[in-house]
Amino acid sequence: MLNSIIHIFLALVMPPLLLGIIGKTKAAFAGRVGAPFLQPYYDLFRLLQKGSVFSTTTSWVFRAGPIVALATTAIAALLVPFGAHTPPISFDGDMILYAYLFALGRFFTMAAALDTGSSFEGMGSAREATFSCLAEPTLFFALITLSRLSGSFSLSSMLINISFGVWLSNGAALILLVGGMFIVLLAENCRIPFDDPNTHLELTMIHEVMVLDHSGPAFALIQYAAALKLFVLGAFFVHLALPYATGNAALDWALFIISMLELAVVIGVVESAMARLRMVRIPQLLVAATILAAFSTLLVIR
Amino acid sequence: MITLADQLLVLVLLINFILLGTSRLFFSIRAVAVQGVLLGILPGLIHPFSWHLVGITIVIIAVKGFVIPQLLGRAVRSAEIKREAEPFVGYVATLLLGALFTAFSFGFAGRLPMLPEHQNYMFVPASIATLMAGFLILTTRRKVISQVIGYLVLDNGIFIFGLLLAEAMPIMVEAGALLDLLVGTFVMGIVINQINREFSSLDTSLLTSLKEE
Amino acid sequence: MYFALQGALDPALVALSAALLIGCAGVPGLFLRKPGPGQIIAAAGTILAAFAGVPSSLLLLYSHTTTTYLLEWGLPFGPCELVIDPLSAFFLLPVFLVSAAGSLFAVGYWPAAEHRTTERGLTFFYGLLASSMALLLMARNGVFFIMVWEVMALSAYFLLVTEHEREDVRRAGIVYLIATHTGTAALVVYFSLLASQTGSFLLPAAGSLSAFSSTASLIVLTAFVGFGAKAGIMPFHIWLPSAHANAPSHVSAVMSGVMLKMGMYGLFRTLTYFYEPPFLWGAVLTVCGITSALLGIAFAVAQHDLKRLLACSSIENIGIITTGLGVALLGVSSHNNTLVYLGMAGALLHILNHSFFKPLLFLGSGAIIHAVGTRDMNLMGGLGKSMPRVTLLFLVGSVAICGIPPLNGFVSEFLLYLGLFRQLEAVSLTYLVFLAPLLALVGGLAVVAFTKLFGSVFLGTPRSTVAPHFHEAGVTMLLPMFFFALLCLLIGVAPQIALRLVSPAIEFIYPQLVSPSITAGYGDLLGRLSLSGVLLIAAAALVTLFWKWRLGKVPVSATPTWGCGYQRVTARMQYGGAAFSELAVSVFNGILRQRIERPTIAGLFPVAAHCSDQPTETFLERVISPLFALTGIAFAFLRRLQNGLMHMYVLYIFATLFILMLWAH
Amino acid sequence: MYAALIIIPLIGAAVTWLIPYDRLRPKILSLFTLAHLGMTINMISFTPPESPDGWFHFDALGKIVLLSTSILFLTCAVYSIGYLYYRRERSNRVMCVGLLVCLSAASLVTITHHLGLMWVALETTTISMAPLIYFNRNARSIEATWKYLLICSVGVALALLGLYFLGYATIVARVEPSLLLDDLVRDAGKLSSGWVHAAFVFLLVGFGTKMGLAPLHTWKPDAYGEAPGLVGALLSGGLVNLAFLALLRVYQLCLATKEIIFFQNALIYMGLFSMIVAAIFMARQADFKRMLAYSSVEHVGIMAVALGLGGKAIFGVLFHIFANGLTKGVLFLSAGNIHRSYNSKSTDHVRGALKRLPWSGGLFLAGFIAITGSPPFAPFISEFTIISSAFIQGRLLIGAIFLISLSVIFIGMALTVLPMVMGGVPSDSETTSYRDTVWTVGPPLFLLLLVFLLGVWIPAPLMTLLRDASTLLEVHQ
Repeated sequence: MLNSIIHIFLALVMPPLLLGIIGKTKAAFAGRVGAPFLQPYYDLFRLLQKGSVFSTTTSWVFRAGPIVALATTAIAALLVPFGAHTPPISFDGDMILYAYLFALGRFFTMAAALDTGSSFEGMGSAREATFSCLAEPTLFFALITLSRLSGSFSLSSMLINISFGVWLSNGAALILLVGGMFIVLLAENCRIPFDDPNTHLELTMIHEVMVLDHSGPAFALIQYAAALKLFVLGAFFVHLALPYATGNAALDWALFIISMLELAVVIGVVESAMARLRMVRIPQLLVAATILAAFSTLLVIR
Repeated sequence: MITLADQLLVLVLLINFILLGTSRLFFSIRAVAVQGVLLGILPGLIHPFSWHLVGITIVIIAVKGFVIPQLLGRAVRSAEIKREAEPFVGYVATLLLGALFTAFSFGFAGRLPMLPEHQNYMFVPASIATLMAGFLILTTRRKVISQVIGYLVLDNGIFIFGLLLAEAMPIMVEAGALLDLLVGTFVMGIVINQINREFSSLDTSLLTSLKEE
Repeated sequence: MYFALQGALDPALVALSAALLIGCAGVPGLFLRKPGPGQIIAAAGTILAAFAGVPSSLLLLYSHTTTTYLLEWGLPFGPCELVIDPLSAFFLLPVFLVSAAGSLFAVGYWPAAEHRTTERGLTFFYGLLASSMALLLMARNGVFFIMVWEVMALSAYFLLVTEHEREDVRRAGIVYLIATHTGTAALVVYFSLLASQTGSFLLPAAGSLSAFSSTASLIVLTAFVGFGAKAGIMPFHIWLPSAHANAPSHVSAVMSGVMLKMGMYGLFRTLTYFYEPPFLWGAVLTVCGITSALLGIAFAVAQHDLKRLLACSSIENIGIITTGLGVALLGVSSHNNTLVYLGMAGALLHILNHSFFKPLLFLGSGAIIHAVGTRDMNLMGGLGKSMPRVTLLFLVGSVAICGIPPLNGFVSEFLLYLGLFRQLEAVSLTYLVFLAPLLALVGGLAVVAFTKLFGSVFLGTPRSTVAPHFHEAGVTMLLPMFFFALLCLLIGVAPQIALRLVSPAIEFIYPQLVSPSITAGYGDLLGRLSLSGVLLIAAAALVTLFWKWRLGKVPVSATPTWGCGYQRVTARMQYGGAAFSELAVSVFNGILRQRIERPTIAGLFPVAAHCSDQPTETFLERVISPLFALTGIAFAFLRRLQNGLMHMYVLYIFATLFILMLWAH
Repeated sequence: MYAALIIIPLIGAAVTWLIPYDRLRPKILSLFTLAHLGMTINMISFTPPESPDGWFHFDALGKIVLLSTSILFLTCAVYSIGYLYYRRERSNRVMCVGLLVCLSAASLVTITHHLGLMWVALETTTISMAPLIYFNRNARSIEATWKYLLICSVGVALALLGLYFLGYATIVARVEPSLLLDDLVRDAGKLSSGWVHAAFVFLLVGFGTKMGLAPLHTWKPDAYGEAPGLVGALLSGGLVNLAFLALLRVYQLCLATKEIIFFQNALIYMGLFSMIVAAIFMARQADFKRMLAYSSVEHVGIMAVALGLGGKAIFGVLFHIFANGLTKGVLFLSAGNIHRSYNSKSTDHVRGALKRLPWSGGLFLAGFIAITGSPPFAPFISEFTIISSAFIQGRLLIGAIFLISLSVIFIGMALTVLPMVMGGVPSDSETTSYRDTVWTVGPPLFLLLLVFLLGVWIPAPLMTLLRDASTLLEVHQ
């Protein structure tokens, strides 16, 4: 019970912090002081205060976009275990639900973008659609591998199961998997090298360009949903990459938070070190990720 | 008597070859007429005398020997055609084929069981040979008249065979023979005249508008 | 024909008479001079039949009874049994539901007043189609089966060519007719071979035939060709897109929602005959299924024609169903009950689901076409504002068909996924699990296809002025769609009910493996699923409330869409359907083979240029048509034999005589 | 009794020959055909005993063929009332007389058991049809008549030789020389195989020519294509069945001798060949009447194959005599109407018949669906019986070829028929005086209803008739 409360609390509170850390890291690399860690929180609150502008071409679909996006991500957050703790919801096959919840969110985000009738937002949603559909198989290969390793069919047990012991026995498979999932993590959250949240050249953007016309509270919801998505996928990834677990509950929570922060730093480093890829390269990278994941699955199944 | 019948049959076969070889239409019409007369005589030679027989003989000689040649002759005259120009197969080739088929028919007839009293007649081979000669004419000639002649020859071949049954089932044979003659004379005569009117020629090459493109 | 009734009035009899009632519903209209009443009568009769038929089929489904009627007929093919067993009852549900909804829709969509010439035939053949399908499910005599099968196929043809003044409709009709007739030919062989096995034309009982004989494989092959051609499994799908696109929309709804399922029914029925099926059968089904799913949805992504897109997605869904069936069959061969159960449940449930959301979408497209007057999505857009209700219902359908929670499409795919994942603990055929990522890819492409459809039809601003009179659909058109949307949502949030629907059918097919414990176990699992679905809705509501609260506090204003600095934005600058899918299609262009025209822009001031990419029917245009052309040439050559020359004809006779003589002696 | 069947039409012929009114003749024709049909039904229900000399015997086979033929004749006679009204420009005396003579000869074919007499009657039907084919009096029709007459006469002559062979076989075997079917069947065991073989070959070729088995079918497309619609209907629905009956008699004889296997194989090969030929010639056929002619070739092939297969297929083929005859009636009569209305039988000109002639076009479409063996029409029953018995007998290859050629034929016909009836009427098609009337549409409609009825329900009496007939043709070892 307590764990569930902590789980929900973390999911509610922590996501923007990751963005802050990423920003800080990049600033550090650029030799700037950078915005404070809590800047994303300020942004969210300011946006919530702001008035909102709706395009005359939009209909209720446009308004539904942010709502569904946030709701789906929130439910997904309830499925992923944070640290060694079982999540509030867990049942056989919940990983499939996990995968498809994001699809639902994506559907509405894209619909909302198309509803504005702006060519840029249409462009963004087209890219989002294609790339995410290419990222889909990778996630499933990962799930298969994990399920095979853990011998279970629920997200929580298959993620918590990963430990150094497993690493020792199936190192090769897991390394491949970590590689693949990191690419997916970046792609799904529209980070560099796939997308640059900070640029404002609309032609190059994917996710950011889809939400160009959202403003005020709606935009706050979107920002928060994006952060939450990063958080949820990150939690998934952390289980693979940094499977620390001590028997102690409190310690595990601490470990989880720390490793999430580490992840944020790593993302920041990658973003600082790399440049955006050309659009045509992105599908190739995603297919590469799929191949990595597929190989890992082969390794564990044979 | 037997020998006489056989000699007549040999004549019939010869006439087949003449028909295969000649190109002059009047000549071939006369040849068919002669063949008809010979066939008319044949029954008298192999069967005992009876008025019935006389009747048959007269009818056949009359029709095969005079009526049909008259009709054909008139058709030819009205169409002003003298000879069978360019047949589909040359005359020499036709003759050779005819010889081949005659030989074949003798061989074929040898393999069929015969009544002892017919054993040493050459009715069966003669009839089959004549039949094939008719087929040959039908398949190699271009003019309507020649094709009618071919049909008549084919018919004669069948008639020759019929002679073997003439006493066993007379009505049958006569009915068959007469019906064929009916077709040969009236219907074909009428059709030939119609064709003549439509095309003012008796060349079947003109009768080829109905086909698959 | 009179029925030798056994027993008093029972659900089976009700279902039977309901089926016959649908068939007769269209008849009065033929004799009424005044147009209109006939259509109303037909709709009323069909709906009445549905009200009678659906409950009775449900009753038959739950009370695992099998009722047999003996139809006295004057044909020399043995007794003609009409049987309703759980499998038939299960397939009867969509028949009644969809036909009733369609007939109601027709009243608004194809009003007799406007279509005086065509309405009568349409109504009549519509009823004939529906009732023949219902009877088909009851037929147990092979010959009777083929008869109703062919009546179904032909009435579908006549419905399809309702607007036969249009060239493309005629072409679609001919392609359909040839395809279905070839399928029927295969079925003739199928039933003859069955008769050679069993000695009568009655269909054999479940598990009564051995699968290890050459005849058995031949039977299954012919069944696969015959029924697969009707179901639209690749490579027998050639007729499907054009046919479904060119039929009137409520007919497309029935064809796609129900008629395809008749093919699946045939496959299910066939596979029940045999015990111990060899691995090959399941493997072939699985491969064809997943191929159809992938290619079908890939084709769908590329389409510009609204209804063609839907038709291609039908191929995809049939592919998913076939995959489920094949997987289940592999489970039977490998004695893996979990796989059998989950595969069967997934396939059957997806059949039901597809017969809910596909009609919904087709009826929706009917409403759209009725309003806009074109099927080209590149000319639509912005309908969301003029027809909000249709938009909402269509959105439900699109989400459902993408297999996204919390709607019904997800449930069936969930079961299938679960079955595949469970293979990880199986002793053999572990590699089946690799189907899961493929299915995921299919799901992703489905999202692309339907965001494209939904976006380019309903969202943004109108791209052209093809039809100035956008108008919301009438109530007779909205009601059926609403009904289907409701069903989608119901099964989505309460999947346990759906499981209780399919379990009896599975139990009938494989009695040994449905134990209450299994059903209960998965019911519990689906209970969790529905819980999370409810949570999702609750969360959405919560966020909405929060947002409304914020909006209440802050100023709200409306301006045109921000053109990113560009001032003169026009409607044609929006991302159209073609542009939207261009990136995704480019990945699959190897198969899709679009006809792409790209102008080369040259010079400082390039002239106006046109750019287009047209999806093509790869298989039809690259394989079938050339084959036909080749045959035509060969035949044209052979036709010279009839050259009009008399002596040749006589020669033929002579040759025949000669050959026969030689042969005789 | 037997005489009546022959005499009634002959009287009719005399009457129609004598009266001078063109308008009146078709009605008289219809009256006499009606009387003939009544007589036929009466004789089927109360069959007279076999005539003492054994020449006349009205057995089940004869009943089936005569019934279907008589129905078809009546329908065509009624149709001629409407049809000839549109052909007032020329006298219809020859046509009406020819029809009645043909009918009387046809009755003779069906009731006699004397092969010689049957041959005479068959030849008479051939001759009596010749002037009807020439009805249109133009170059094409004279050519068609010429080909029809010469080829059929050659065929019939060959059949005569075959009969002579049979007769001679009886003489050689020293049994009572006769051509009565019953005697021949009785003495069949004694006949020498050489002659019998030869006889069967000649009879097969002879009657096959009359029937139109490929490659002896060459006269068919020309004759059917040039003859008026109702003559085509009678040729393909009536005379074909008569020739087939003759073949059935030969088949009965074969059953008695030991030659049946050879004869069956010959039938199967020729039948399959006919179907293939039909398939080849139907594809892209530009003349819809010729297409119907090839369809007739196809169905003759089906009958031959079925007869060769034996077993349950026999029932199928006997039923096919009805199904094919009546359906061909529908097709040819409606095709005649379409021909009248467009004044062209080229599929390039005939478009949108459903728009221009809703009834005739619909009938033509329905006839197409029926003749290609789709339920719920009668041909489906027969064709399905035949195909399934092929597969049940385990003769997969024959069944496969049969089915494939059926499918090809369906495709070919569909590609010809559907464009004809569907779509809109081309603006440049010439307008004619023809309109659908009760007299021109009623008869084919009646036939179609009959075909449909037989497709869903075979009446008990007909069923018993078919069963009796098929017992006559079963192999009894």
